[in-house]
This record gives sequence, C-alpha cells and structure tokens, in this order.
Amino acid sequence: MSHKISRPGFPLSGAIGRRTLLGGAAALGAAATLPMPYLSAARAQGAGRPLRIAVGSNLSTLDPARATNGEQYIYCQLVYNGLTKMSHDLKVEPDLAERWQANNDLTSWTFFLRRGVKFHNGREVEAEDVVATFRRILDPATGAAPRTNYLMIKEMVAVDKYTVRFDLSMPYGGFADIMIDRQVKITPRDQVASLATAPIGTGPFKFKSYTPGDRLVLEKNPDYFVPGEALLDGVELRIIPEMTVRLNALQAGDVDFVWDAPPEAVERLRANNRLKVNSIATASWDGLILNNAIPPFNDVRVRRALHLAVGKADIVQAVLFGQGEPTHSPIPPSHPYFDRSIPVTRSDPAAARRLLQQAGMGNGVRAPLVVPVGRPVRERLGVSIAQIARAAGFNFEIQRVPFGRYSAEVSGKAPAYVDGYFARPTLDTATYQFYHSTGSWNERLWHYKSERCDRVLDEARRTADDAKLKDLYGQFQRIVAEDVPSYLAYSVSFIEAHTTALKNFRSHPMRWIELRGVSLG
Amino acid sequence: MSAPAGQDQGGAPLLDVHGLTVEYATGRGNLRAVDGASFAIAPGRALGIVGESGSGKSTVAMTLLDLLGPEAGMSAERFTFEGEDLLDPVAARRKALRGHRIAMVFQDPGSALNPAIQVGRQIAEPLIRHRGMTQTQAAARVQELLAEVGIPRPADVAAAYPHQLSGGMKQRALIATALGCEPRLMVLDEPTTALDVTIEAQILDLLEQLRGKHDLSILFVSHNLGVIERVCDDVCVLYAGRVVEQGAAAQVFAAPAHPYTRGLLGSLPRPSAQRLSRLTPIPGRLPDLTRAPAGCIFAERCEHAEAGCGKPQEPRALADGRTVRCWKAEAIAAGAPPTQAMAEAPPDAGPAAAGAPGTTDAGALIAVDAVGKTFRLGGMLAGLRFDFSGGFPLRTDPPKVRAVDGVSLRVRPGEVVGLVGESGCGKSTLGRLILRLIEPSDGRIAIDGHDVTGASVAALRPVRRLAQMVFQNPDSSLNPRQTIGQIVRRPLELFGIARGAEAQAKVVELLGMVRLAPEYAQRYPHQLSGGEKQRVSIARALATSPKFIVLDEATSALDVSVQAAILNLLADLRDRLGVAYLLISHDLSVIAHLADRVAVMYRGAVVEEGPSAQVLAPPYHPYTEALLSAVPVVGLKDRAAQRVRLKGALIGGGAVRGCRFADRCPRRIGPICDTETPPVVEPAPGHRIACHLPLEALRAVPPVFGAAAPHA
Amino acid sequence: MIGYLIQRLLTVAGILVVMSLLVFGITQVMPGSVAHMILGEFATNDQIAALEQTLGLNDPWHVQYWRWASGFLVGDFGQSLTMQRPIAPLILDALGRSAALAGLSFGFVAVIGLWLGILGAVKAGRFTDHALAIGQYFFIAVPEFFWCIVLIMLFATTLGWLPATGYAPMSDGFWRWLSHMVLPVGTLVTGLIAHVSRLTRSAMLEVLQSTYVSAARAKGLPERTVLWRHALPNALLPAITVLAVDVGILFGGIVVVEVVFAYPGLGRMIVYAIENKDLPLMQAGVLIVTAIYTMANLVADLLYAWANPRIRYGRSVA
Amino acid sequence: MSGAPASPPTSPAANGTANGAANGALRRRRLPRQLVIGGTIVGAIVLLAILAPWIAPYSYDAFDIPNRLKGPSAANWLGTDEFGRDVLSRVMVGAGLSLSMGFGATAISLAFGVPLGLMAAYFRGLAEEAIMRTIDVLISVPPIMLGLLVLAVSDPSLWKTMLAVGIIYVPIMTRLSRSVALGLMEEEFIQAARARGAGARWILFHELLPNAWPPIIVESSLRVTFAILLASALSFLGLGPQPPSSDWGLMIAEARQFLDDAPWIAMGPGIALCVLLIGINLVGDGLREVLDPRLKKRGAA
Repeated sequence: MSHKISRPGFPLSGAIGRRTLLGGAAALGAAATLPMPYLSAARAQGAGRPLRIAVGSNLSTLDPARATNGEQYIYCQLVYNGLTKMSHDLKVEPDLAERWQANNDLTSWTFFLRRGVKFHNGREVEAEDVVATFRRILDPATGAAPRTNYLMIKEMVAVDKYTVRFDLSMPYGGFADIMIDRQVKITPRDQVASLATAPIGTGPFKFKSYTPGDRLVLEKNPDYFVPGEALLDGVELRIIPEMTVRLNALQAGDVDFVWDAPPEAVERLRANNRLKVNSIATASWDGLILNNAIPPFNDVRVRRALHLAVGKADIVQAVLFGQGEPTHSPIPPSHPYFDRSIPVTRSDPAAARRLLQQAGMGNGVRAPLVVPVGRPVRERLGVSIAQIARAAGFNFEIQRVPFGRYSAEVSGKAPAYVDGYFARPTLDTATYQFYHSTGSWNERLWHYKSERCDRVLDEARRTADDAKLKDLYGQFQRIVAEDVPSYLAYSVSFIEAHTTALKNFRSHPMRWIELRGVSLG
Repeated sequence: MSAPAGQDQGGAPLLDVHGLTVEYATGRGNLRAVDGASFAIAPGRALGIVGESGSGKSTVAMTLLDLLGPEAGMSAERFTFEGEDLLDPVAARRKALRGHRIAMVFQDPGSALNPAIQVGRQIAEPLIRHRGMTQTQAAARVQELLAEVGIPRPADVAAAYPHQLSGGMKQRALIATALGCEPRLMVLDEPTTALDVTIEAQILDLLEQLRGKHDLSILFVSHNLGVIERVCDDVCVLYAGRVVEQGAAAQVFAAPAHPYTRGLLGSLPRPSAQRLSRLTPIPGRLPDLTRAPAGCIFAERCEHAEAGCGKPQEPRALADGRTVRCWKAEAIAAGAPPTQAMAEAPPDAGPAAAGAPGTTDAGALIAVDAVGKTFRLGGMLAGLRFDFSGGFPLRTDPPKVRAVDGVSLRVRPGEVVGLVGESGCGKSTLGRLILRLIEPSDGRIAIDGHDVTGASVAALRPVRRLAQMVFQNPDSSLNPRQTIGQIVRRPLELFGIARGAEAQAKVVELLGMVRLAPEYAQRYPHQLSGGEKQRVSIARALATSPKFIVLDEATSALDVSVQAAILNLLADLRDRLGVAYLLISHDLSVIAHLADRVAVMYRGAVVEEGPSAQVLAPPYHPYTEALLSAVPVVGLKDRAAQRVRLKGALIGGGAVRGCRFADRCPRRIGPICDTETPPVVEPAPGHRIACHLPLEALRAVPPVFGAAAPHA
Repeated sequence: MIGYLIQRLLTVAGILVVMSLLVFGITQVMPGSVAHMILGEFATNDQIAALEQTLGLNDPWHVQYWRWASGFLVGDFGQSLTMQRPIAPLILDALGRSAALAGLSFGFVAVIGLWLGILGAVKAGRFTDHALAIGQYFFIAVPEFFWCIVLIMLFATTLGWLPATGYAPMSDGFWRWLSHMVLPVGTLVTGLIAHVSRLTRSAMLEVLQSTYVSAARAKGLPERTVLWRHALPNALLPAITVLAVDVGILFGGIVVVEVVFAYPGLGRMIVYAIENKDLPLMQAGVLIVTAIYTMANLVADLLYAWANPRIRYGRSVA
Repeated sequence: MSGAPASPPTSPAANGTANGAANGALRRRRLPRQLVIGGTIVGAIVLLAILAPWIAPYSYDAFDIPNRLKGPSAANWLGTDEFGRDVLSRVMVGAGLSLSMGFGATAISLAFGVPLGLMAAYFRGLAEEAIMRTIDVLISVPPIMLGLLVLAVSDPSLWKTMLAVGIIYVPIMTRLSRSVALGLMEEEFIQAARARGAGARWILFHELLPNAWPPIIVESSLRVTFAILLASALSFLGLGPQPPSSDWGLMIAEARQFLDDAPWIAMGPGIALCVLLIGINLVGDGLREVLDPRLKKRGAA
C-alpha cells in the first residue's frame, strides 16, 4: 500500500508521503473508480454545453481565502491554482510553483513560480502575488479558516519576480503539502477588493456570473497555462438544496453531475445505466462533538459511557447505509497508520449505565444535541445517537440549527453537537490543530487538554522517520481512544454520480472536483 | 264562484288569475304561501293587495313576473294577461312580459337599484332591450322619463350612482324604469314602506298622476290600509295566503265583511282620534302554513267564531259584488263600523289632564334644557380616515353632524309626551341623550331633579332606576342567549330590588303586567313572536318601577294588529302605574293615539310643541301641517288631493341659519326665513310654534282632518 | 378619490416605518454578534470589539436605526454578511424572479378562481357545483409542501415531462423558462384557486339573491345580462378583498415552493438569510416583502374603491 | 341555504312567529351533513391521537434498521422509514402534534384577539385606535414572514411554533371580534343593558361575548386549518418540532430524502394531513351553516 511520491526538485524523501492524510485511500479510490464500460450515451451531448453540477448550498463567498464549505472548495479548485496541487493518488505535484526546495532544517522554503502564467485578467502571476495572498490568509481580519496552519511562517520574501521564500519559525516538513489546501489559492494582489464579487484566478475556468440561490457560472479559460487541460466549455454549479431534487435532476438529465450523493441512493443510481457512481473512501469524518470544558461531558466517564452506549457499527449501518467505516480519530481506517488494535465497540447500554452510575449520573444525562439543518446525513447521525443512547440513560433533546449559524452559536459552545470535517491535506493538519491543547480547532470544538497528547503531536511534527511517525500516531490514537474527547463516528465514503458522457473523470479523495483534462463526450 | 271584482268595470280583464297557489317544500312538509288566490284587474284599474306579514302578498306580486326561485312551486287554474294564457309553458311566457308589458317596483329603493351601475343606464336597459333603442335614443328617453317622474335635474340624476340619490329619488327612478316601456300593468310591492311619510305622499301623488296619464293598470301591494285606500279602486285582503275578502275599496273599508278585515281596521290608530280611546287588536298569531286548519283559517282568532266555522270557508259572492270567505259575512258587514270603542275612563285620568302644561320646572320629571349633540364622524385619526358617507374623503377636520340642536322639553309625572318627526330629525338621539346613552355636547338634563348631564357612572345609577327605555326592534332588543326570566330579572338584581325566590316572584308579576303567562320565563327570545318580545321589553323596563320610560319607535316594527295590543297595554300601564312616557315615533297616528303632549322635531330642533289636540288642529307649524297632510288615513281619502306637499327631502348635517325648515317650507315668506331664527309664538298656553309667519296666518289654515274627526 | 389615495399612502408609509422599527428591533435582540459573523470562527475578542467600533454597533440604537433606514431610502440596503456583496442587486434579482412566479400564479388564481366561483354560483346545487365543491375541499387541504413533492414525483420523476426544479432565465429560451415555471406555479395555484373560487361562489350567490338582481330580472333582461352586468360587478368587490388576503397566503406558498423547487427567489433568500443569521439581508428582505404586501393591499383597497361607486363618487347630486 | 323557501320580503317581525320557533327547534335536531362527516373525520383523528400511546403498533421513535425503508406490509401498514420506524405509529403520534399546534395556536389567537377586539369595540376612542393601529401593522406582514421572524429570534420548538402561529392570527381575531362586537353594540339589548346602568364587565362578558361567539367559532374553525397549514409549513422548513418528533410537516420534510425509494414515508403523513384539513374544513362549513345568522335568516321561512 505504501508508495513514494516523487517530487521534482525536492531533495527529501521518506515519510513525507505518509504525511498526506489519505495514504492508502488512493488505491481504494482507484479501485472504486475503475473505468466502467462505457454504455451508449443516452442523450446527445452537444459540444459547447457547460458541465452542470448539482450542489446543495450557496457559495456564501467567492473569496477563496474565506471558503468554508464543499461547494466553495469546488469553486476554488476550478478557478484558482495553489503553489502545489494534489493528484488523485495523493501525490503533491507542481502547480503554480514548478519546483520548490527547503533548507536542511526545514525552516526555509523556496518556491519557483512557473513563468508566463496569467490571471484571468491577463496579468502575469508574480511572486508578490503569492506574498500578498499569504499576507491575507495570515491576517486575522480576513477570517481564513486554515490560517493557523500557516502561523509558523515568520517571513515571506519575493526574491525575484518568480521566486518566493518562506522563512518558518519552526522546522516543518510538510510545508509544500499544505500548499495544496483549498483556501490558499493565489489571487491577484491588486484585485483583492473585488474578490467577493468579481473574482479573478488562474484556473482552468473563469468566473462568469453568480446568482446566489441559483447557480455559479464558469467559463473555459482558453489561455490556461497547461494546454489541453481546460477542455470543457464551461461549468455551472447549480444550487439545489433538496437532495431528492438533485438526484431527480440528474436522472432527468437536467444536470450532469451530483456532488456528494447520499449513501442511501447508491443502489438506485447504480441501476441507471446512463449514470456512473463513484464511491471513494475519504478521510472526512463525522462525529458528535462533546464539550470537554462544561458538564456533563467534562467527565471522561460520561464520554466513555456514551461510547459504550452507542456502537459505531450500528451507527454506520443506521446513518451511512454501510457506506463508511467506524473510526476513532481523524486518521481514517484507510490510512496505514490506522491502529486496528483499538476495538470498535458494539452498543452496550448496561455497561454504559454502570459507568454513568460511577460518575454519579445514575439518573441519566440530559443534554441538548445540536444537529445541522441541511446536512441530512449528519442530522441522521444525531437522531441515531440520541435514539440509541437513550437505552443507556442519555436523554438528548435534538435542536436543528442551520449550519450557517454553527460558527457563531454552536462551535465550541454547545455541550454536544454533530459536525464533521473534510480531509485535511496532511496528518499533522488533521490532528495537531484538533487535539493539541493550543490547537486552533481544539478550542473551537471540544476543549481537550492532555499533556500526553500534546507531547506526542509536537514530537510528530519534528519527526521525519516513517516508523517513528507510525508509532507516534499510534500512540496518539490510543490516547484519544482512552480519553475520548468526542464521539468520532466514522470516515465517510464519498459518493459522486455523473452522466456517462463525462470522459476521463475520476473522483478526488479530497472531495473537490478535478476537471482538468475532463471532457463531455 | 262570482266574477272577481274589477270585471264589472267592463271589458275583459287585463290580468285574470284564478286559483293561484304557491308552495315551498320545507323540512316539515309543504308550506303553502298562497292558497287558491283569485283576482283580476281591469284595464286602467288599481287593485290593492293588503295583508300583514306572512300573508303571502309579496309572493303574489313576485309570481306575476315569475321572480320566485326554483324552490317555489306555482300552480293556477287560470292565468291570463291581455287574454293570453300564461300557464303553458308558464315561465317562458311570463318572463317574456317582464319589464315590457308588466313592470315592477320593489319595496326598498335602496336595494332595488344596482349600486354598481349608473341610474340612467339602469333605466335605459329595458328600453334598449324591449324597444330596440340605441344607447343615444335610450339616454334621451331616460331624461324624459326622469323629468316625468318629477326629478328636477334629470341629466345629473341619470349620471349618478344610486348611493348619491335620496330614497325618494331612487323610488322615482325605479318608477321611471318601470314606466319606460309603457307597460299595461305595473306591480308595486310596498313601494313607499321604506320612505318617510312626506316622501310617501309625493310618490303616491306621482302614481296617481301617472296612472291617469298612461292609462296604467296597477297591482299595489301594501300592509298600509291608508295607502291602499288612497291608491286603489279595488282591494284584496290576504290572510295566511288566502284572499279573505275582495271588492271595491270603498265598500271594503266602509263596511268590512270579513272578521279579519274588520279586525285590521279596528286595530288602526288614527291621528284624529281622542286620547283614551281603545284599539281592538286581533288576538293570537298566524297559523302554521305547513298544516293549515281544516276549517276557517281565521277561526281561532276570530271574535265571531262559532260552530259553523269548522268547515272550510270558500270564497262567497255577496250581493254588492264583493267576495268574502266567511259564511257570516252579511251579518258582519251590517255591524257597526269598526271604530275604536271608548275605554271606560279610569278613575284618575292621569295628571296630564290636570292643569295647563307648562315649561316650569316645578313638578317636571324630566327637564331638558337647550340640549345639543354634535357627532364627530370618524375616529381619533379621522383626518387620515376615509369617510364613507361621501364628500371629500380626506378629512383633517373631522366632519360634524349637529343631530340635536338646543332642544328644551319637559315631561311631567304620568305624562305621555309624543316626539314625532321624520327619519334623521334627531328624535331617537334626543331619547338616548335623556337616558345618557349618549353624552350630550351641551345643555342640561335633569331627571327627577337630579342633574345627570355631568353625572358619573356611579351617580347615575339611582337615576337609571327611574328612567328606562323600550326599543324599536323586538328581534334585537332581547339578548338571544338569555331566557326571558333572566332578561327580566337582571335589572332586579342589578339594582338590588329582589333576589332569589323573591326575584322569581317579581318576574312572574312583571310578566303578568304585560299579559304574558309565567311559563314564558323559561323561554328564549327566538321562541316568541314580535309582539311578545316587545311585551318582554316592556316588562324589563318596568322591573325597576321606573317613573319614566322612553319608547323609541316601540311599535314601528310590529304588524298593525299586534301594534294595537301593545298600544293598549302601554295605555293601561300608564294609567295603572302612573309612568310617564316619551313616545318617539314617526307615525303621527300612534303619537296622537297615546300622547298628552306632542313635540314635532325637524332637523334637530322642536318646531312645534303643545297638547295633542292643539298640535293636531290649527294653528299649525307649516311642517306639522305638511306631516298631517301626508299621513294616509283610512276614511279620509278625499283629503289627499288638496293638501300641502313638501318639496325634496330632509337634509341633515351642519349648523343652520334662519329657519331650519325654510328650504322645504310650502309657506315660505321670503329671505327672512333663510337668515333669521324664527320666533316662538304661543297661540295657547303651552302650545308653541317656531315660525316667522304671523299667528293670524297660521290660524287661518284650515284643519287637515276637516272640522271634525272622521269617525268621532 | 385623490384624497383617499393620499390617505392610504400615508397609512402605508406609517406601517412601513413601524415595520422597519420592528424588523430592526428583532435583529437587535437576535443572539450572536454581527462582528463575529463577519470575522468568522477564528476571531479574537479584540478584533470583534474593533470591528463593532468601526461598524458603529456600539452607537445608540436610534443612530444605528437611522443609518440603516436612511440608507434604505436611497437604495443602499447594506452588505450581505455571508455573501460579502451589496444586498440591493441581490434582492432585486431575486425579487424579479419571485415576481414572475407570483405574477403568473396570481394571474391564474384570479382568472380561473373567479371563473370557477361564478360557475359554481350559477350552477348552484347542480352537478358542476358539487364537483367543484369536492375539488375545493380537496385542494384547499393539500399543503403546498406536500403538493410540490407529489407533483415532482409525478411529472418530473415518473413521467419525466418537466424539469424537477430550478430556474432557467428567459435568455435560455422562453420554453425552457416556461418549463421551469410550470410545476412551481402549479403548486402555488391549486390551493388558492380552490380558496378564491369558493369565496367567489358565496359572494356571487349572495348577490344573486339581492333585490337588484330580482329587479333586473323584472325588467325582462336576459339571464346573461343579469349575470354579467348586474351580479358580477357587485360580486367582484368582495372577491377583490379575498384576492388581497390570498396574496399573503401566496407569499407563504412562495417561500416553501422556492425552497423545494430550488427556485432562486426572494423567499428562499430570506430563509437563507434567517438560517445564516445574515441580518442585513434578512432585514432588507423582510422589509421589502412587507412593503410589497402592503402595496398589494393598497392596490386592492384602491381597486375596491375604484370599483365601488360609493367610494369613487361622493354623495349629493340629488 | 337552498331548499328552504326564500321568505317573501316582509318586515322583520315576520320571523319569530310560530314558524320561526319551530324552525329553530328543527335546526337543532338536524345537523348539516358537512358537520357530521367532518366531525366524524376530526373526531376519529383526535381519538387516534389521544389513544396513540396505547394503540400505536410500535413506538414512534423505535429503530429497526434491518427493516428500514420497507413498503407497506402486514407488519407495518404504512411501511417504515429510513430508521425502520413504523410510519403508521409515527403518523398516529404526529396527529397529536398537528392537532395541538392547530388548536393551540387558534386558542392563543382567541385568548389575545377576542378580548382586544371586544375592548376596542366597547371602549372606542383612544383604546380602539391604539389597538387597531397596532393590528394594522401586524396584519401588514405576510403571515409566513412573521412566523419566520419570530422563529429567527429563538430556537424552534413545538411551543414556539404554536405561539408564533397564534400571534400571527391575533390580528384577524381582533378585527373579527371587534366588528362583531361593533355590530352587537348597535343591538338594542346592549343599549338596554347600558340604559339600566350595567357595568362594562357585565356587558362585555354576559351580553356581548355570548352573542359574539358564533361568528368567532366559525372563523376559528377556519383558523385551525390555516394554523395547521402554516405550522406544518414552518416545521417543514425546520422551524417546528425537532427530530425525532413525528410532526407531520417534519416527517414530510425528512421523507423527501427517500421519495424515490420510499414514497410511502411522505404519503402517510401527507395524506393524513390532507384528511385532517378536509375534516376541519367540513366542520367549519357545517358550523357556519348552523351558526351564521345570515345563512340562518336566508333559511328561515
């Protein structure tokens, strides 16, 4: 399963490949997306038609730095480029940077830009644009979600027009890897003000128009810097909040592509010979976030009792119709570092009750359980947990809160709420900010504090050795399984369905849509 | 079967109906609204159909034009118009005559005109339809017609919408519509009932004039015997769907041959009659028309009923050409004319009889001094409100109406003061002001010496006990959710007069006073007839043993036979209990019948006031004279033609300069009437007239009812 | 009539001022900080305080209200918090699309509803009337959100005749636009047609029993004239009021229908704004909907006044 | 309405004679057909809702994952949903929620609207202006907007939805009871009560209110329909009872996920909702026929 990633111009070798979060998932994904025999195209697909992709929510902003949801990530991927990019098999590859190098103690990274790349407005991409982009991301006022991942940047220098150097405050081996992230897309430094309304990038598609609540229209960038990669005439993201309606639209041929289809629909969609369904293991996880700072879940026994009360295998069946796998931490079962020695519990209400009694909560635990509106799978997760946990004495009262209000009202505040996170580019970004006591996500989620865990995560950051790294992340998983900061239920299999007319398309394990080189036949 | 009246006038009858029956299917079987009615109208004659509510008189009128709904089942033995048989196929033939050869005028001009269409267009419709006129021709003809029915500015009226016209104007317009196609027969269904008496007189004059000019035949439906007598040659008395008597009007009214006709005439109060005379009401109520009795339908109410009345009574021709459904008809017709018998004068005829009525406060139970009421139209934000009464709708200064304008009045203990005037004159407002149901804007009111003008609710309570009120509408004056017992008992409890068993006993006593059996206490208002309801209202008013009762049109909604009983009751109560009444009515006959003194109101003020006999005889205020002239009174038919008629209609509203009657006065002198407030002259002590005319001129007017009362 | 118009306009203005205060007040008491919303998840308290200062969120409420309301008057509805763009064009776009939906629906409701109502009254008691009554009972009772699901299942999924959802601009071609309108409009109108026709029927029945209709028949006018010239204009008056009420119901339906059919209109935008606590967007949306609704009522009132000679023409003449 | 004879236009005293009284008695005995049918429907649903805890075949929230998304069968008459919950049991339990939201909201609007309307009509003047102008403002917001706004301020729940919908209909109830009371104030028995010096409370509650009820009840039955529709629309939008509640609006919303595979999840509550609303409408029309004085007058001979 393990594989090495060749990085042009990158002198280091070894563990970096494993840093990427998904590890072996690539193989899984590839297996799932083996080209199916092409059936006769049911509909004449006229050339010049845009690819119509059905998505569920609005893009709340067009500013890539502020992107927070999957729809925006798709858009970022189509309209912009980062310094590096991640291939389907999780290799970090050159994008705007044609090569890069780090100094020996991994504290200074230099990226060499591809020459002649033009923004959609015709201006050439320069090193100053890169510096400006990262300045924005680091500026708290911008509100970029992954900002904390880049806080180790001490200084940025545009060495010349095509060279930019990052000096870090600490050694960091995965710096080029995190350049693939969704929000760190290079934007023109002189067009910042209009990013939200008339965005300009370098990607294979240009922004044409956006009607909130209806559609985002992109058109082909004929001058894309890799000839032959921008093949589609355009892309439309059709915003259709109703899942049923999205699927109906796909079956009726009104859209070509449904992103993030529900697990329960897989069978039916597969039965349709005009459609192709991809199901691919990802490192995205859903879970019940428990607030470790306030009662009742500040008591580890109560958290453990919940884990005993709600068996994860049951949850995967109830919620995902089997399209996923139980997990304990953001490290997915598909990853080689996943610790299979940690048992996956079955529902045991009696044991949970005993534990609650020990915690002095023999009369049961009463707590609100917030679920997001418009995220049906996660809503189902909440309902299932509440229902199954009831046998053990957990009385959850479900409150549906629009997902858009999570950050202001729910995250880090509610005692228990259902949430989920997309795959991060590396193991470090998937764990450190979440479980380290200083981690930015930690304080936004569960307020977990453990010196043991801090030590392990700090150590892992400085480690380049594969075996040692595997051991460290194994320790991490066992600590988390013991302390159970929250109920991480499963890694989700990501499902996409599209018309068979789409050629050369492969689902990307990072759940964005990669359309370079893809065409409509 | 004799030939119906009218045929003896020669020639074939224009309309000949025989054995007309109309039935409705109800849940309890067939309701026979009209039962075997036969009548005929000769060309140029006027047939009156008279009867009380439920008699089926309007149904007859509607049948002629096939205007009854599909739920009504109609049959007849013979039904011809101008010799044409209309029975087969019934509907189509009669429909074809509508508006063309038979025209109809409805009771309420306010609802018979379509509010959404200009009056002129509505009049033109039959012209275009039946006469094939063009729009322009029709429009021209409409103006002629309007002018013919006495409308002063035909062009303006033609362009107006119905709501912009007064009731009298609307009725004229409807008559013009009916006249348009020169019909042979005009059916008028209570055409003046909704109108004031002076307007009624105008309309009746107009009908008389048109009839002569156009050789019209008329079928005139009314409950008002006086009107029928004025208009019609022949009359047809309907009771419970059956024609009980028909014949020449003069004969029927002079010597009624059917007990019902006789009862009706005996029930009529007359303006000429003396106080203390008694009416002879008809007892009982209308039979259930779904199961009519086998014998004479009137038997159970008939004072002449005896064994032979158990048989069905068929129409029978009398020697004088009349047809009557009574086997005793000849005997009854020969009896004394149905005038009112004089009641035995009670020992004490009431204090009113003693001493000259005056304005002194001494002994006055009710003292009203210069009381005025100004209504603001619209709410607090009236400036931002639309005012549906018309005019420029955006009002920053809320429009005001001076409903009562400086009225002074005295009512002494045991005295009956009649307050008469046409609708809108402010008489009801005055009644309510006295009881403080409405706050007076100015002036002073005292009840039994207590000034109630500014009194607080608490201070008012003892006074409320003394002064009570009986309202017009028996259907709305009793709370439908309470039993009669509760209704009568409530004032007893409220004023702490009686409780528990005592109250129970008192309720029975009160019901007895108004001649209702004790078991009525358990009933609900909807189980009572109109007359019974009004008795309950009176009992309720009497509960607190008041000294004074305001009777606000207390008998206006009742049929004449029922009204007679109530008037008798009121007279008895006055005599027995010594209660004083303020008798508010538009009907001079009722006022004259009961009142000791009369006040005549016009546009918010009293124009004449005095003892009844003096007000009803010269000298008159010109308005009083006009009112008296207008009242149709049975037996005074000939009086009508020579009497004064008022122009136009009463206009309410703002402040008045000069004489308030000036614009309509038939005896107007000149500009002085418009500018100067008329002086009050006092031809006799306690008789006051507000008029510019010299007293001599007023005295010179001949009495309206002739030298002597017609039946006295 | 002009006075009436002025008076009604003043009332409408008053209502809008009060409504704007209300909407503003509600957003003031809503939990959550605007600055926090803008800055996102990782804002520090200092940043929030600083932004609140620059946004003037610490000013007294009337200052904030005046700033907001005066901006509104000149067409500046502020910035959407979540979309980072000026609200005015967003709302106007959405409004236009909602208006198409509402206008089309309302047209159908008015024409078909009135016609069926008259038909029911004229055929009262007969088969047509009974059939209509049964239909009315049924369609009034089907909630829009259930009805649209049924329609989608039937016409989009099973039969495949119509697109399940979405919106195609006119620029995509009239027929495409129309095909996207059919199901939403169909969902919206059925219940309202039932409602309007039922009330029109009873209004018409009442008019048919009035004296002036008898009088018109007595004039010998043919039944057709009686019906259309005499009865209908008077029956339309109450129908106008009914239609005005139904505009409110229509708005409710539009919100649901826009959400289910993924129709990018104002209703969905407001739901989005409420769900996402996008206060400026919500304020603007609610106020505009209220304004439109008030205007619709105003139009109904004016129409009523215009159609009613009692109001159109004053009294007097004779 | 039809069937009974149109009375010949005569004076009002014509009614209330022997015929009128007999008719009144008759009317009480024979109920309109709509009322009987509608009453049966609503009664049956109310009964089901009350008895649901005992007669529902399953618990409304019990999972049965192996049997999820199964169509109607002998075991699950209306099939099962995505968690294997029995749709029939959920619909039965949900009936109580819809009914309590509809009737609760109407009760709230009555509790506030009727006293306000009566007071406005009785006291007139400043009190009336204050009440009615406030009502004007409230009524000029489309109902759904008011609901969304109220629910935007706080987290949704059954009670809040009920309250929101109740508040939405307060203006309608106020206007109605005011106009009814204004009409009654003109009635002479109220004048009579005032003439004998009865107090405001007595007149409001003993004279006005008992007579104001019929039109208010008729309107209330209509309001219950609208309240259920609006409440279920709000809960369909997620602003009502929260899962795992089996509120019908919420059930339909959740069922949309599975429309293609398991349409019965939506059909159960959807059809139940339609039947309930038809039933209430029928009751309303029946009540109108019995109580509406205008129809009564037309019917009386």
